[in-house]
Amino acid sequence: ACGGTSSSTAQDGTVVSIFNGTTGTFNENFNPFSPTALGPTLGVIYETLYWYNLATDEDPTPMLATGYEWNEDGSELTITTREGVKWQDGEPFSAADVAFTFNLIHDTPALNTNGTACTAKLIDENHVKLIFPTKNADGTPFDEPFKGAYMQEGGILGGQAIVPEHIWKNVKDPMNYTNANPIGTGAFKLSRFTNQSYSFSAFKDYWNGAPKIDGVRYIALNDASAATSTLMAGQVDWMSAYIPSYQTLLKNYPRISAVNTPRLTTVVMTCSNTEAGCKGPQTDTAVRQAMYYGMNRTQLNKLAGAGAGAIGSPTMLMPDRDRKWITDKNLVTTPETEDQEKAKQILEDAGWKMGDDGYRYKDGVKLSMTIQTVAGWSDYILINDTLKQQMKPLGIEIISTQMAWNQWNENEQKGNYQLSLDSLGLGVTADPYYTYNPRYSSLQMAKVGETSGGQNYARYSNPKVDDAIEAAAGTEDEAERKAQYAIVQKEIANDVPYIPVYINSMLTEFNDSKVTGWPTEDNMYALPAAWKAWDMGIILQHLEPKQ
Amino acid sequence: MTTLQLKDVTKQFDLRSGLKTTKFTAVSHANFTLESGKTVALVGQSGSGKSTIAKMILGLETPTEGQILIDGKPVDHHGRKADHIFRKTVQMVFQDPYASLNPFHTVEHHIARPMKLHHPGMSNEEVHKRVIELLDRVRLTPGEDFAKRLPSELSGGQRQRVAIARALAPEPSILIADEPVSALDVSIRLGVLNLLARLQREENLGVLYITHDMATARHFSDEIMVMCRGEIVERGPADDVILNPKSDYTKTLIGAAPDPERRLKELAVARAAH
Amino acid sequence: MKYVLRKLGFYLVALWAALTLNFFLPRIMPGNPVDQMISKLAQKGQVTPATRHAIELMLGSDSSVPMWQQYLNYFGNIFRGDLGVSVTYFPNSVSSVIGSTLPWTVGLVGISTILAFLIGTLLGTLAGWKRGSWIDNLIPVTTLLQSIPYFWLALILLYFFGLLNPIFPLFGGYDVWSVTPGWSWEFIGSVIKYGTLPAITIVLSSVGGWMLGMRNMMVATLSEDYILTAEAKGLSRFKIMTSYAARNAILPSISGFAISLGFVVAGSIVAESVFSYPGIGFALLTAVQNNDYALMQGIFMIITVSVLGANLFMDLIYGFIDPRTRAQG
Amino acid sequence: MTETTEIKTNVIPPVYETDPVLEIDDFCVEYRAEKTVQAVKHVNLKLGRGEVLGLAGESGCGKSTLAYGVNRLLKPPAVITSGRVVFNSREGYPIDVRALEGDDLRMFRWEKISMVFQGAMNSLNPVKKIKDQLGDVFTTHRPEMSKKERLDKCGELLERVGVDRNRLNAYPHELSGGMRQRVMIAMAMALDPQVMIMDEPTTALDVVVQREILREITRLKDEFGFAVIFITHDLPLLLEISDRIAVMRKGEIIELNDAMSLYTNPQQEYTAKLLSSFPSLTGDRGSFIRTGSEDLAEGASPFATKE
Amino acid sequence: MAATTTKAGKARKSRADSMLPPMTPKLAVGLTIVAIIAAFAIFVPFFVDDPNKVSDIGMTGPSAEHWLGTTQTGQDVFAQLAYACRGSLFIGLTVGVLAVALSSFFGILGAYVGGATDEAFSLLSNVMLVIPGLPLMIVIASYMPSKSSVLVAGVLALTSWAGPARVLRGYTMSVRSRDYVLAARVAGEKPWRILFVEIFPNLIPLLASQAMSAVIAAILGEAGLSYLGLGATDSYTWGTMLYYAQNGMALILGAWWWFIPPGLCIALFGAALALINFSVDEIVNPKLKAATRSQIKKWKLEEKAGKAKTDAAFTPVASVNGNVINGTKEAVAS
Ligand SMILES: Nc1ncnc2c1ncn2[C@@H]1O[C@H](COP(=O)(O)OP(=O)(O)OP(=O)(O)O)[C@@H](O)[C@H]1O
Ligand SMILES: Nc1ncnc2c1ncn2[C@@H]1O[C@H](COP(=O)(O)OP(=O)(O)OP(=O)(O)O)[C@@H](O)[C@H]1O
Ligand SMILES: [Mg+2]
Ligand SMILES: [Mg+2]
Repeated sequence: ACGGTSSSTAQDGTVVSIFNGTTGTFNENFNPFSPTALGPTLGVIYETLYWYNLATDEDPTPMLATGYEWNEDGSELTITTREGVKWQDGEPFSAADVAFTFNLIHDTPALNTNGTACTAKLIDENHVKLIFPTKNADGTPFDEPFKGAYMQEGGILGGQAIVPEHIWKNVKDPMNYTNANPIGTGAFKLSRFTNQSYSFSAFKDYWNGAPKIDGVRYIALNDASAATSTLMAGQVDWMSAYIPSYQTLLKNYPRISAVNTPRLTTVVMTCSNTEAGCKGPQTDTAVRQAMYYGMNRTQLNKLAGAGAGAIGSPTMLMPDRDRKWITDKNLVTTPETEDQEKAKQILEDAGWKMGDDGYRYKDGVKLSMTIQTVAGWSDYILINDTLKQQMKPLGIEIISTQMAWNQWNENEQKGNYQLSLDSLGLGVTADPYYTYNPRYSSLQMAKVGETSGGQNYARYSNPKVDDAIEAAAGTEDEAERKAQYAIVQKEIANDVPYIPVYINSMLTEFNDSKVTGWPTEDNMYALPAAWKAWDMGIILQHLEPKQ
Repeated sequence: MTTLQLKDVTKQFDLRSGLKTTKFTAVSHANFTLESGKTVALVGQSGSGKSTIAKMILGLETPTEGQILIDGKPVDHHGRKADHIFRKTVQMVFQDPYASLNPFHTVEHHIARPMKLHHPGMSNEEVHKRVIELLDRVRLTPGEDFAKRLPSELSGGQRQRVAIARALAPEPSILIADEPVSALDVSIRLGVLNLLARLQREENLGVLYITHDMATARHFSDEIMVMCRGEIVERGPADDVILNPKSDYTKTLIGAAPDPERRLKELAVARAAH
Repeated sequence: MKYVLRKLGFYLVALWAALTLNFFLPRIMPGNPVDQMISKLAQKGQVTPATRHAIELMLGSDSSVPMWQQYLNYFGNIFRGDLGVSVTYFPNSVSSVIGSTLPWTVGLVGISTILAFLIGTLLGTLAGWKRGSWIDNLIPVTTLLQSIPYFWLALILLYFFGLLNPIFPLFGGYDVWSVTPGWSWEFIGSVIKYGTLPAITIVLSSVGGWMLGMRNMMVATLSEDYILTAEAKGLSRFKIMTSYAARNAILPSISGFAISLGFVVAGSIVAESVFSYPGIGFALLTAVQNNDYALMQGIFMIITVSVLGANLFMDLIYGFIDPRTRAQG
Repeated sequence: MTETTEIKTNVIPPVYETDPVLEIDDFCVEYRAEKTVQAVKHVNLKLGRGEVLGLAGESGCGKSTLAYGVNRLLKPPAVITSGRVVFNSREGYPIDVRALEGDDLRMFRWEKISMVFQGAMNSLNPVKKIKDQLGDVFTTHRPEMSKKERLDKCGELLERVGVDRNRLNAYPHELSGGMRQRVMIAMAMALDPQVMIMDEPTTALDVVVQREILREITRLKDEFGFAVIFITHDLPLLLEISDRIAVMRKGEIIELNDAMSLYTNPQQEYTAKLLSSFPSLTGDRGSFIRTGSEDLAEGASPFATKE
Repeated sequence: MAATTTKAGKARKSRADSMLPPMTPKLAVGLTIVAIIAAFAIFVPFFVDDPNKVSDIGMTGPSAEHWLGTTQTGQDVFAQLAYACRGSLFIGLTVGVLAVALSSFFGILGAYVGGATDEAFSLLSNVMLVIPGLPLMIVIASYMPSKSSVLVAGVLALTSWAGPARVLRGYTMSVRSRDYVLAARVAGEKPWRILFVEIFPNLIPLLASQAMSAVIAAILGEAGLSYLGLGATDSYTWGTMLYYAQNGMALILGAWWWFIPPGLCIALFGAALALINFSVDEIVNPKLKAATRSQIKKWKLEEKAGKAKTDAAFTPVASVNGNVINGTKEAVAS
């Protein structure tokens, strides 16, 4: 019914229009080292050595590299680069570019957002060796003995864009460089930039064969609602935004399809550690356990997640993708409905006695906690409101508050909260290390009132977990790592510093009428979110104009 | 017996024109004395400084120079008590009866307030009785009926009578009347002036009658002062000033005032000539 | 002289107060840009203590400088025209962000404000002139329009005329698919087409105020004696209406108009938000959401300066449009 | 004042009965506000050529209403409920003023009857230059005039009333009250009208200025021969300048007589009262008034009448 | 004639009466709408369900059970609207009271006391006036960790008092120099009494009008803030309802019953207050009293009737009136 303006014109060929969640206007920044770079910089323009598909548990796909090998003690990583790759300006790509990139990061700490610690040594045209320091610069040994840099593998292979030496060696201030004419190895080359839209044209000499569509255009919109309108009007072909009652929409607009890839676990984050300065009943493990068992996740999913969420795991991994990493069968999924008796028993045993007002007390302290979320996040507010109703029969009082994103975020970082509804982000690769290390390692923890670079906002500290994470990081052996992760899983499933609710839906909408080849539920060859770095480059290569 | 004396009183205003500020002398070295029982008229053209003198007497403007003495003592508006006594002694009737009554208050309020202020001991009934008395005195009868009215329900002449009653409420001995009739209709003017004259006689009031109407000034006052550009250029008994003006300015003023008799004479002359 | 000094003093104090407020407000707001950026990155991938360090280095945010020092630097920078670097659009400077968004806002909201003023004043003139006629009865209608939340009206119009009947485009400042920005007719035409619906909405919701103000002034003016004189002189009705009544009645509207022109920059936030218009209002909103102090301050400053400038301009020209005030300087 | 001229012209009584320039018959005006007010009741009046007719009576008696009604300047809620106004043009044909509509009416105004309104400050548009306000009389009524002619004529008019020609470029607020009033008079004379209505032209001015203006009016009237209806509540003033005086009360003309007879021999008690409200400056009646009853005058007030 | 004054015996207007606007259709409509909405806000929340109660039916249109349908989480829109009326009116009234209090304080007091206080106050209000409201509101609002409606009202009041204060100041200055105030001073009244008893009542119509404008502005301002996601979080208001509706893409998905009512309520309420304000304006400035169309028609008819009557009574004047123009020409030619 609603044709709208055609989203491409004949002279441009088939151009796919994308809304990648960027709101407001665009500002030119294609610097792959910059955290504020525009989305397609990573994946569409620049590429990594390997690509990790977070939608599945496949092995990484070789991109600019074709092989890598660790030395004995994990202090050197030798990478074989791909032959026949061309930069978008026609210059040939070689291992020298890789070496240059890693040395640039090493020499410019401000670029080092991945925390990579290596220097690079060029071996030949196609080989480069990354060397990790095993001692301090002055020759003294590290405080902790060096156990191998295996856990940097993901960041190095799958998280670092490789830049051309012949251009970047002339960049004086790589930190503040906006890179207006980006030259990468990706399948699309920037053709035009304006504040409201920028577009790419296909790079015919792309190493994996020229893309089949002619171009890509990113457009700026202010919010999901505006984006939905444009999707309905046929002006946007690919976007990731939650559309309430999207099933109805799909029915009315047959050319639109959607896939749901739940990957972000919604959790009740707790400030759990009294030693770090946390205060409140949630510092008692029993309380967290009672909440874990007491919540009815089916109801929550139905009400707040429109039933599109997936059931999570007490291990915080994705039951569908990460099954192989979960040793204990009992820890694969969370309970779907509440087990009130068990929850009550846990509380009783821990000394929380029911008071006259229907809430529990221990040493005169009421079992009452405040849960925070961001004003306007309607599904989260709904979860909090529903949780309040679900916890009431257990004798737990939940007070729900809403605030600005800034405040909410600062509270989490500084530990100024009791409970906070949030979600756990994606790791660099599917390896559980990237889930456990930032969230559960006490190295990533700061005292209440302080911030650390890490994300252990629960201020969880457990020596067993710390040791296991460290041990896992120090080995390339998958079985050994699995054993270590089992320890972590047992501990965190018991302590529940992050109480899993469900895995939130991640909805991506496509316009099927123009191009084909989008990921589907059956063929999740990449994570389809329009904002996902690296994956978007892969998806664009898969698209074909519809005849 | 009260005397109010102005000693060498001068008032200057700052005038701004463009970027410059200039001093403008509205009243310059005014000297005169007011006594109870006497009416003094202050006449002069618009803008000659008459109202400014009135305002200075009442403390609504501060003299730039000179002193205002009451019974020989300088007036002090700062001390609460001194000010209070002064307010009881000197009262004012304003030019425009339409502007001098608050549209939100009844006649009774207007008269009762000054009474209560100056006789704090009076009971409400006493005050009310006095209000009615005063209204009777200014011939607003029946007083009970007028007391309840709002200013909007009164005619100009009636308003001015209320204003006079208000001024009389604290039983002052000096009354400043700043053009009390110029906003009133011709036919009511005399009524109000006569009332003032009667009160002056009966209550032994000292009245400063400010006006630019030479004729009424002559007929209603014992003495006339003529002002021109801030200065008092002539003074003397009423009839003397009008019939035998000394200063040029007074002459001009008298010459300009309409006088049918003069026309009559002219017509007669013309007819005779014809 | 005193008057001029006082006026000047007022503008200086107002400017200082606004700039000071501008300095402190963002600083007492929760969160800081570094945390902000980290949390955003965390959604995309791994974040380590090194990340924080890298970002701190990158933003050069050093919290150890004492407040008063920052305050002084802030004024120093402003006078040098250096508004700092935007965190949201790093490494773009605030000036460049403002530079790229301001023209859109000034274009859209400025033109709509002018249109609303012209239409409202015209209608008000007619309504006041023909009191009690149908056009006078338009006033309650425009009042209703004025009481409608702007965004609500905009969204409804957008739904009907953008989505259901695609007469107007749904978003943006111009046709991003087929038009290249530049001084071409094609581009200008596209900008006009894209600006029409937002402009209509702004005009609809603000025309009532002008109309009512003008109408009331007209009514008051029409009872002035000089109107009667003009009528007695036998001047044509049109001449009386325009060169006597409206000429005088418009004076208060004009000063209101100058001030509302000053608020053009500030008044556009909601409009731009609804229409995804690439203007400065939305940049401000983004800045607030991202704790982008520098950008926030920059935009706030632009707004304040434009409001002050409009007031100053008004003070200066009022003497020309109303000769009576000229005498007082 | 040049007394001789003033006296000379007024010696022969004007011929208002035989050759009236303006005839008003049975003129009635009502204000249809919340309560209907009969502001003018059955007024009959003839104005002779070159005559000065004084219209006296206190505030609110309907003087202005009558004047505006004659020139068809009344606004709602005023309704002319009856009456005829005939203007006998110098050119020799009568005009039924009430039958005029649209352009005819506009052409009639100022061309035949011009007006000077009460407050000069308010009669001049504060934001237009004097020359524009004088000039638009000509642009309307003499469209064929060139710009230069117009400017010349305006200058001449100003000089005629004793205001310097270079004041053409001034704004009203830059002139004194007296000067503004003169500008208004100049404007009223611009088209050489046959009747000039002056509605309290001197009330806001002080006596000295007032005297000058009156002198000016008399002089110009003598020179150009227009008839004047002079409205004021200041009877002594009227007595000085007018040929005949009409006294109005509550919308009716209760007495109409030549100035001298009216002064010396008022027929109506009300006229007598009005006259006595103005104590004579040089006369001898002051002491009488001062001791007289203050209720006398008050009783005459229209406000004091019982409903 | 002589209608200006009434004497005793006639029904007298009481003091309060003279402050009440005369009942006009505009005023009647305005008062009715305000009364209905106020009654709705006060009473209906007692009778409806919990507006937060979710159910599985999702976004459904109006039905007997849900008069205004449901939101996407199955919450009853009618119940929400009732609470929202309450919330919005609360904010509106609070802002009205606060803004009037602030503007009175800075406007009236400054003008009355004069001198340095006046200078300072008017400088402050002038500065507040040029500091743009909405951005300031956004900045302040985003500073507040969790926003209660009291707080939102406070922010709105803080950014809205300066304009009215300036108007009040001008008006107070003029009242202050009126004769009756001087007369009170001459009588020896205390300054505060002069302020409250003599001056203040004269400002009431103006204050009433300003308060109503402040309420409209507050409700619109709150809606704007909420739309930007910066509104109150502790209660329903029309603004937050619209925000959630917009978040839930109500309009795009055709759920007009969720999107239209709150906006309509705002518009109606605002328009109703504006209608009342018209009537208050007519007290403050009687010149603005509107003439209705029918009155004008009536007047024209009467004018015609008057003329017809005269035409019948007098023999017509011989000349054709076209002669006037000829006459003019002749006059010019000669
Ligand atoms: N507050 C003021 N500031 C500046 N000038 C003033 C002020 N008050 C009065 N004047 C000037 O002082 C002069 C005298 O004014 P005043 O009011 O005393 O005159 P007046 O004799 O009462 O005139 P009128 O008969 O018109 O009432 C005038 O020129 C007036 O402009
Ligand atoms: N618009 C109006 N509505 C109702 N009554 C009116 C209106 N205008 C005038 N009147 C009444 O008509 C009567 C005559 O008014 P008019 O202005 O003609 O009096 P006037 O003799 O010119 O008085 P003044 O000397 O004060 O100018 C008055 O009683 C007045 O109250
Ligand atoms: Mg005076
Ligand atoms: Mg009159």
